[in-house]
Amino acid sequence: MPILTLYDAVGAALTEEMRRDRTVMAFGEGIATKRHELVSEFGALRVRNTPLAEGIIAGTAVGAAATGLRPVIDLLFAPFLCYAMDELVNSAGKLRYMSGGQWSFPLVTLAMTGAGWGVGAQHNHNVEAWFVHSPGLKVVMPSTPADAKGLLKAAIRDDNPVLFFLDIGLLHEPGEVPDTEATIPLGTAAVRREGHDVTLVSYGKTVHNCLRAADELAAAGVSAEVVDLRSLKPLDMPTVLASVAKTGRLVVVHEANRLCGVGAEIAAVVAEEAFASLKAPIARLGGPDAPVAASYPLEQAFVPQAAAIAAAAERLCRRQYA
Amino acid sequence: MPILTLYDAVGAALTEEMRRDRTVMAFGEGIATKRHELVSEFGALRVRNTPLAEGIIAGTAVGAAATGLRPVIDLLFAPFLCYAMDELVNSAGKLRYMSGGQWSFPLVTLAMTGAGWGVGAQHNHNVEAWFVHSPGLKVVMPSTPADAKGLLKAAIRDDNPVLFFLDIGLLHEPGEVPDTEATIPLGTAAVRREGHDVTLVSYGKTVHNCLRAADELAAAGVSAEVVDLRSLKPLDMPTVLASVAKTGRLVVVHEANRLCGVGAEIAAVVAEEAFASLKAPIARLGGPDAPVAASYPLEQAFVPQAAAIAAAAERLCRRQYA
Amino acid sequence: MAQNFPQIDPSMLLEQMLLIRAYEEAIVAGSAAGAVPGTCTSVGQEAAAVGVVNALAAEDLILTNHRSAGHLLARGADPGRLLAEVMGREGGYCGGRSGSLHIAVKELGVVLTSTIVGGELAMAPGVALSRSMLGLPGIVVCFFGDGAACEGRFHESLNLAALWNLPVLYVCENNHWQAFVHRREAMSREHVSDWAASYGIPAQTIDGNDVLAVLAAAQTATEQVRTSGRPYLLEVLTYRTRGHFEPDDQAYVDREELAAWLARDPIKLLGDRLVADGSMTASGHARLADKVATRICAAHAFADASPYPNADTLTRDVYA
Amino acid sequence: MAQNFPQIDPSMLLEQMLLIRAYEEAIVAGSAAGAVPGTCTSVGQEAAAVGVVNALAAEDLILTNHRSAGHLLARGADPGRLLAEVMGREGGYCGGRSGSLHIAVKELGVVLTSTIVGGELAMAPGVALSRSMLGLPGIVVCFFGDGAACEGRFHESLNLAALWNLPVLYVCENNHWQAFVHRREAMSREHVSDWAASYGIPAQTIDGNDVLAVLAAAQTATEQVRTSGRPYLLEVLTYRTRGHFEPDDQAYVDREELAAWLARDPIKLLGDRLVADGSMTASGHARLADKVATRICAAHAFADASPYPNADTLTRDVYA
Ligand SMILES: Cc1ncc(C[n+]2csc(CCOP(=O)(O)OP(=O)(O)O)c2C)c(N)n1
Ligand SMILES: Cc1ncc(C[n+]2csc(CCOP(=O)(O)OP(=O)(O)O)c2C)c(N)n1
Ligand SMILES: [Mg+2]
Ligand SMILES: [Mg+2]
Repeated sequence: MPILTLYDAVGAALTEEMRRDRTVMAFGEGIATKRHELVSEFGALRVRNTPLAEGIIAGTAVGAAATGLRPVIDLLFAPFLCYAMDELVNSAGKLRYMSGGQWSFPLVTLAMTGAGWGVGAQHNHNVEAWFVHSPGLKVVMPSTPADAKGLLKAAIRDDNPVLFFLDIGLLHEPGEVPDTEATIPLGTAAVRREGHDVTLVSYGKTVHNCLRAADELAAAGVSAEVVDLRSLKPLDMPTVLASVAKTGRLVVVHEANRLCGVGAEIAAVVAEEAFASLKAPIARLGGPDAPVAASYPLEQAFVPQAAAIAAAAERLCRRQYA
Repeated sequence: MPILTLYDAVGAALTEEMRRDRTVMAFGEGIATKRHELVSEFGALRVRNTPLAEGIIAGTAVGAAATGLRPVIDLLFAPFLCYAMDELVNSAGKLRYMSGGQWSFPLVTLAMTGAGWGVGAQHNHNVEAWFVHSPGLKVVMPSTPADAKGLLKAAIRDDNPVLFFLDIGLLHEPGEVPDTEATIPLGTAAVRREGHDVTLVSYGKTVHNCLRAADELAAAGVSAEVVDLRSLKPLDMPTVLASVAKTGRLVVVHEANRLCGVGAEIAAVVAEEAFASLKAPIARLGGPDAPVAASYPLEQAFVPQAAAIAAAAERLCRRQYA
Repeated sequence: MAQNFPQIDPSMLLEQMLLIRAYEEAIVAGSAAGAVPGTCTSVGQEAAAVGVVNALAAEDLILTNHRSAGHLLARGADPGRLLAEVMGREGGYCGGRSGSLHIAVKELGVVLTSTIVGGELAMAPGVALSRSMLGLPGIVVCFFGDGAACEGRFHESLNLAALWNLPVLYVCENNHWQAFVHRREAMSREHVSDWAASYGIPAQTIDGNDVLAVLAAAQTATEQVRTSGRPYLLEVLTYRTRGHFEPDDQAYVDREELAAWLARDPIKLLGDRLVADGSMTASGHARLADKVATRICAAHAFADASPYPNADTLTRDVYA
Repeated sequence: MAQNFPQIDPSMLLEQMLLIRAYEEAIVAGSAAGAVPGTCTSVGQEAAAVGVVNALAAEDLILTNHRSAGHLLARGADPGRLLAEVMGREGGYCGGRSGSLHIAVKELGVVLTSTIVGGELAMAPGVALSRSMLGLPGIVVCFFGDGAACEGRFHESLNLAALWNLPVLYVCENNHWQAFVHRREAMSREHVSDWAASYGIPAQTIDGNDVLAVLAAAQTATEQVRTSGRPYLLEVLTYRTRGHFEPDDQAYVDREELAAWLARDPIKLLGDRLVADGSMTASGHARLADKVATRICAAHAFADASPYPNADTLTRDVYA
């Protein structure tokens, strides 16, 4: 299989889908410059640079999606979504429902997120939970180049608005990517490693921290299962619940702020639906209630690292709970 | 004690704080028209109507707060916050931290939220969890006129940006309001009713549904404790945990969408920190993953009502869990 | 440049304005009685809606906002299904999900409606973009208020439409009010059309209470958008003669300003003119009013008979 | 109207521009070597920053954006503390929390900085409002790019400042680029100053590579804001001669356009002029360059010696 970075896997998905379907187009602040090969293949009308105005980029995508196109927009960094919230939340997320189902909004919004570039909280702020909380939107965040490609292809074909987050820290990591038509259905988690003592659930770059933690745990005699959510909405709770039913212990991990994050949702569902199988408290590791500093050591300290994950998991496994 | 509606309690708090502190001012789309008595007392410079542009209203408040004023802005309905997200989240919430503590942002943003007016999802969308998730912001949502007054006074005096949500369904409900200088510290929950079998935690209008549910439960022989959070950030988890330590059972209730809502956060903390005292799964009632319809029966069906709350609580109390 | 626009019978325009007025007054009455939810009525602004909409072709698409009854009725919407929508009934155009504030009617080309002020302006370029990318006929008309022109989206929308050559006719219904704020308190300039020039977009400000003037200007404007494929802005000066949202005591409204505009009521203006120039008799006028009243009566009957949505449809149509 | 502005020694302006250039080049070199994070440099735009900032009084307040090194250094910021900030060190002006993109320096009146394009424009009216409500002296200067002028906030900001009579000097550094997009692809008009007129705000577009022209225009502009208490917009035409963010190969940049602007490098322009008119010798010029190089050396030493923040301060200063 070809080896691509996550960034290039996104390009491959865009290329394939634009070939497949002439209604797919892409626009954003610099996408025609940075992905010039798309302009070469599909022309300057289907791949466009835009003015620096996230709101109208998103609004234009919403209007276009309702009336026959499948726009993919690049809003660059997740905090810039703040300028497009009305279009994404109030229009794309609601107008299908409020019109009694008259419209659908097949559009994909790309945004980079998370630590890895050392430029501070106005570029690095994981806001994916906002969109999970808001109705009518789907939310995806891959942890590998192959998933990025397969999920983006599925997102482009989906008739709903999809927020597609790219973890900055993974953007230039290479990985095997199928050059086939393989799509990955939104809403399916992947079990990255099987285990029976404790379940580690995560998404994005912290999946890899969980895998490293699982290695450390294995060395300490603890068998950890690692679940990569991939889609945050729809959320594949059956896979999580099945894993917890087996292990009886859960550690939820993400980089986003802990308070009201996706981890809270998962913990809450498990505390409701898998209570009887829980042998220990649910541990939750996430960013503190703080913006992210630019300074490298602080940026890194913000992210749950393998050692902390392993320690939390071991605590759940070693201690006896009444 | 005087009897005021929640709307008028807000007016009373504004009046008292503007008298106390000449740096407090208020502006928004129509606040000078709708609260004309404030203009009469404090003049047209301190109480202003604005252009119809939420972003610049919030941005202006942020700039003014950093440099000596204490603005209170009225952004009308919660979904309109979408136009002010950058100013609230990226500026007010982050620039103190990112500047190494050089600035503080004492500003209060008022927004109405929730069911009660039958005008649909672009006016009725409970987004308070977004701001709990975002760093550097405080979030308040009172359930009584007295709390609205005391909390708003505290919010105006607080040196941090505070999102202050007014539940539309409660806006015109009257209640006793002290005419004294009483402030209520942000971050203190109130135990509205004591009980020992199950804890019902909520905020805003669904507190009253919980109280009604507690009545129904009492009739069925179940003693429910009702905790009104009042502040969503800081969140008074010690009060919640103390209650769960006593009852061993928890039902979390809110009108906001269930996914990644404040209820998820509470359930997750309890599942982590009070695991040993839990006798039953944590039940969570919240809005479905749907926009709110304008149609009255659908608007009502969206909100967790007393009967559903009582049923959930009773289930936890009656069933045996391994 | 003289154009040959289709002849439109002025009495039809009068009938449409009467229908809109009667519809809004039925809502006002129903809402005072507690039987109908409050709405943002278009009373006083009927000529703006009727003049513009009658200049459109069947394939043209409309985006509108919270004050949309005039646009919808002029486009041929059924008052019964509209009223049912306002009342939150299953028989409404959006199954009662919208209520009055975001009614869209796909079958009439009323494509997207947002009650977030500025929402319609944000979506309009995209609707025009799909026309141009897919080679579909029709131009896009976006109605918005003077308040919406204060939102930055207005500018972003004009800039993009100008830059990308999008066939959008922007129609600003400058009705002097932005809810409870007078436009004087909110706009540093008198006219919204002034801004169009700063994007190289042609624009015109016209008397919005003279339906024939609006129609003529809109015919010229739509023709220009159609042939140039580029945006145009029409500012229609009118007045919101009722409150922002029913009920509203209008205590904050300047009595003289209101009286001056009431004296130029668009329905009265056209009615007087048609009677004066002999093209309509007083009894012909009365017959139109009767016809309209009958339709509104039927509309009420339809809406009243339409059931509320069933609670088990609460989450229908969230996702495609 | 002739004004008596304080005399400013052009060689001081040259020295400031040299300092900015040397500082940016040190960052470029450090960043190529992997020792310093990348930044948005102001190379080529030094005259804009130096000309405007030298027209300000001590009590004036500045808001700026991601491309702020020129503004900060012209205002007297210590290059060592700036570099330490860029390198994420505790000794930086913001304790390393900001990095290069949002540096604020309260002690110099650089009050609020946002790397969200448009953020500075949104906050500027509020800073001016607090001046006017509290009776404090000083005007507010808000630097922003041509890209920021495409965000709706630009318009909302101008409208409010005009409406509320706020003493804001808006300074648009039109450097032809909005990251990887040329302004031609993003703006339906040539000049940002055209928009000011549509708010009744006086404006001027000037050659931004001639520091004396910028200074003169800025002195007139600040004076006008100070006496009128109302906004003014100065558009400073210049060019981003390096990439958007280091490193950047500029493969997308038109070679001829770049070459034309490089030929008008602001430092060369002023240096040549001062030598030509005899007010500076070549060796005097070289001495300035040496002095500046020494300061940058010291700055590097300071920044290198400054420790990284301790991880236990991760949540310091989130809340007041
Ligand atoms: C973003 C947003 N802000 C505020 C409101 C509340 N609101 C609804 S209509 C309205 C006035 C709109 O004024 P204008 O655009 O002139 O339209 P008009 O009502 O006069 O027809 C306001 C403030 C809203 N719906 N959306
Ligand atoms: C809201 C927002 N969108 C996009 C960006 C990414 N970005 C950073 S600087 C920049 C270009 C800004 O152009 P301009 O305002 O002209 O300033 P310049 O960089 O030319 O000085 C972009 C797109 C951002 N920081 N904020
Ligand atoms: Mg209006
Ligand atoms: Mg620029």
